[in-house]
Amino acid sequence: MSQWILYAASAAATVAIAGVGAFVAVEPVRRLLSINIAYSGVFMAFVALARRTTSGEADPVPHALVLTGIVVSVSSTALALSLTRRLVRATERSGRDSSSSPDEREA
Amino acid sequence: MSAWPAWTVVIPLVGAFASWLVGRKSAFVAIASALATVGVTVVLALEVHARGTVLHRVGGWGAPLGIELRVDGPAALLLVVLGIVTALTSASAVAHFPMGRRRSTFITLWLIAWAGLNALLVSADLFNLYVALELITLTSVGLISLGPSRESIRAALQYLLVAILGSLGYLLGVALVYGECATLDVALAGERLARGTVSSAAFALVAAGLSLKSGLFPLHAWLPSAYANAPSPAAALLSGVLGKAAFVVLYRITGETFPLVLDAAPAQIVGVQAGAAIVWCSLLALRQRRLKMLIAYSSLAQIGYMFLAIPIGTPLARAGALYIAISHAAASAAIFTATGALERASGNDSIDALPGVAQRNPLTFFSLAIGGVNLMGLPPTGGFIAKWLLVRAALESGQWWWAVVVLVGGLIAAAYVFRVLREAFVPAVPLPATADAPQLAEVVSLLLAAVSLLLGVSPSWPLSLAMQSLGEGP
Amino acid sequence: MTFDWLLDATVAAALPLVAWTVARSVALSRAIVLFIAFGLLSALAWTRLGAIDVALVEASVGAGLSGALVMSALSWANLDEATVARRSVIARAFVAAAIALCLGAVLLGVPDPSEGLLGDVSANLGDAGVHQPITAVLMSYRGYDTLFELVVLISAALTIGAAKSARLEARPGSDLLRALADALLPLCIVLSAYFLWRGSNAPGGAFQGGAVLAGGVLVSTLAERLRRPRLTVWWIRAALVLGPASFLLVGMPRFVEGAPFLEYGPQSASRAIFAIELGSLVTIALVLASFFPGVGPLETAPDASSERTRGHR
Amino acid sequence: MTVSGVFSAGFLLAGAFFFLAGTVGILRFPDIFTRLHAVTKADNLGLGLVTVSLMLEAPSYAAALDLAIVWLLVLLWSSVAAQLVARDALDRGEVPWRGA
Repeated sequence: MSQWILYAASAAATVAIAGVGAFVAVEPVRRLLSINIAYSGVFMAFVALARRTTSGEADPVPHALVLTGIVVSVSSTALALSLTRRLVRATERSGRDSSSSPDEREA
Repeated sequence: MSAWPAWTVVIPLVGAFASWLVGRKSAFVAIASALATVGVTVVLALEVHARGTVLHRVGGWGAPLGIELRVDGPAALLLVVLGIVTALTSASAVAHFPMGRRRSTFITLWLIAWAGLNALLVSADLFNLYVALELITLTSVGLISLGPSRESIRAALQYLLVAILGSLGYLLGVALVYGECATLDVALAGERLARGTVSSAAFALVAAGLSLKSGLFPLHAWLPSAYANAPSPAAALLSGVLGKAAFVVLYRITGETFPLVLDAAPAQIVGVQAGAAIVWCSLLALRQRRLKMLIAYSSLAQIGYMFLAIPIGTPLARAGALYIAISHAAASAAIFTATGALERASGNDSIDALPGVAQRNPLTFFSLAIGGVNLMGLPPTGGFIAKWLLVRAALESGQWWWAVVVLVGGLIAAAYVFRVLREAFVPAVPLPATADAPQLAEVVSLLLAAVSLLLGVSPSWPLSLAMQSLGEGP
Repeated sequence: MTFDWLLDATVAAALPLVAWTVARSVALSRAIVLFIAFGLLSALAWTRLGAIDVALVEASVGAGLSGALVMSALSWANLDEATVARRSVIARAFVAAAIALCLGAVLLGVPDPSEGLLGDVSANLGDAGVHQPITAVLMSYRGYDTLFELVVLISAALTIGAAKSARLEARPGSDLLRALADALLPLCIVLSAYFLWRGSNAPGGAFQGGAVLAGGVLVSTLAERLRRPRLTVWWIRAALVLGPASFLLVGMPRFVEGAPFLEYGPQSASRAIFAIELGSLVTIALVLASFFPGVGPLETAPDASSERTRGHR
Repeated sequence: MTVSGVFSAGFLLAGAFFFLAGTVGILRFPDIFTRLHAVTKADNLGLGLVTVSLMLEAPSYAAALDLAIVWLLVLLWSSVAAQLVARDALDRGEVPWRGA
């Protein structure tokens, strides 16, 4: 069995497991972890497919795509985390003093 | 090779950076770049109209190594109409946000989103489409999170998590396409992609991801709260323009990359989803108490009409879906802007607070009415042309049941539109004491409504662009 | 052969297993640690597949920075363990297995062997201005993608920066951290410059360099050796958009003259790419470092915070 | 097999043993402070041994030097991290284990 097949199979399993995990997760941070892992699985598929060359030198285009993909997914991870944090903070604040208005303007 | 496609992306991008550097006084930069961008798109559309598909090879490489920008008739039409709607909507943002950090953040994000949208419309590369989609997603989330309440943040977070899950499906589909035919160019991949398991699976993944991102039934429950809790200008932008991005990608690649699998099972599944979206989301719209929620659900129903192009699949159906996209862009942006103005005046967007609007804000009432007629699909609006095209396409291709769905959707739309208009027309005695609605927003909503009217009154030019099929160009 | 195969098989099998345990672990802290382990494992897998560049970025950005980001979520995330649905494990495993089988079958159905675009990439390396194929793809053939990727980064930073961010407080042991930061920051600067310089003919480039620099900036900010980058200062605003701006500035003169957008010209290509990479490095480092204040600990009253954390340990 | 190969294999096995010991330590030790010992001491020793083994097999002196620098950096970082974690734990009121 050649190398890329091993990793392509691994990618398929990872995407499936993490994808299901992302759909079932309730809490945003957990959902985010699963989504990130599912993305890693997709990237793994790209990199594994790049390995099918006869020369042994891998196809660089999927590698570049994966680099772009990693950076994009880090951006959305950071954004999602910061939104979750703002949500937690707003919830805690409104829980602490329910007299203040829930309207939280961050000018 | 023409330079205009690249300019449509470069100008808003430069504008975004300039407004970011200028900071507080970014409104002038915004106006200048909006005018320039609309100007460039109009020039590009004229060129496409005269000479057919326009091509630009970024970096001079050309497919399959590099990225190509190709603007055909439909893309040019979307560029112009969505551009005008985007520009007008942002003008109401100046009325909505007081001068300060939130306004300048809005302007920068809005210009970046516009650059992303134009990039998406002109791109002919599957992975570049993914990057543009993500750019639109992240800026949309930023725009929603500028809303006033905790609910805005919750909505933004939910929007982001669902959208990146959708992109995941799309990206996996792209991996399969690249694995099968070693190119990312939409048309080249279409030539190399044979009918088979891989192409069907790739289409299924791409369609699933993109329909999740568009909020197609049954995975739509996350979207209305995003529209309802975003600041009004952002909501107008989202439901009118940015919410159509995922559909536009699907529209493009069903035409160029996956023409072979259109009669296969995945396309029919998309059709069932679209039909269900039209009926079910219209019914839900009927039951809403908040005006913004009502429009949000009606937008979901309109998304359903657009997706009908995939199961019907004829050029006429594709033109109809395109026409829905542009006329709904103008109409829903008009309605959201008008609602924003009313919300400013009365303090909430409840339908029960509508009586007296026709007396007090005749302009706003008028734009609500035109937008509503558009949603129903009655003449003389663009919505009528669009639905007429869809019904004819359904009958011509022998799939009459889609025509029935379209007509039923129009009837339910009439019910909820008349409910709103009747409430607004009821004279309120005594007239409740309210603040003045911002005049700028009222004028903007009227102009947007005029765009949707214009699309119905003189459809020949837009239709000739919409029907211009690919490959006619030099 | 057999040893290589065994190693590959182990890594390939471990990845989905770790993914499963992340989804299944009850404690969020455990899920996060396993998530970071997953990132490092996939970096290992990518080295095995000959994707050194990807492995470097994954280890620094994917596992490193993302890991640190989710790790800082531990200080405020909802740690209520009841949120993990414990039921229907079997159903979920069944669904996942079914999807995995279908996906695997489809993935293995693609033609093998296939050269992809390897031939095109190598044939045009002479005109691209760099010798390293991946840098050529990122900066030249598909530089347009990279431009948008930087804009994506910036729009995330903008939205995060628009909210009020956490005040990073002095932690116990910050004297120690300060000493480390003083040693580390110069090292990080040298290392990121090295990555940038190397990128034109070996694995490395703006992304790896930017991530390393962001790490150095971050440690120095935590140690209060550097002030947190403020998006209100004009030169920081300018530095934040330096990457895409250098794309536009470098691409614009020839574009106005009628050449295709982002065509650098055969003579000046290598200089142009270096300038763009330098700008991108600054943007990447600044954006990545600016993500952290937006996800840091909540500024609650001191008594409440210590009680909260203790309660969950 | 060359002499250096034999030595290299020996160092590798010794390193693996210490890694194993460190891992057992993390799993079995009773509190955060003792676990820190396992992570920072046993694992760093293990890593050092593996590094030496790889240096013996390195294709050039420069590559061997790179490996040594990696190990030194890890040492520096993990010693600081151990201190930070331990101080933070003390600050939060964790009580060191005094024996059962």
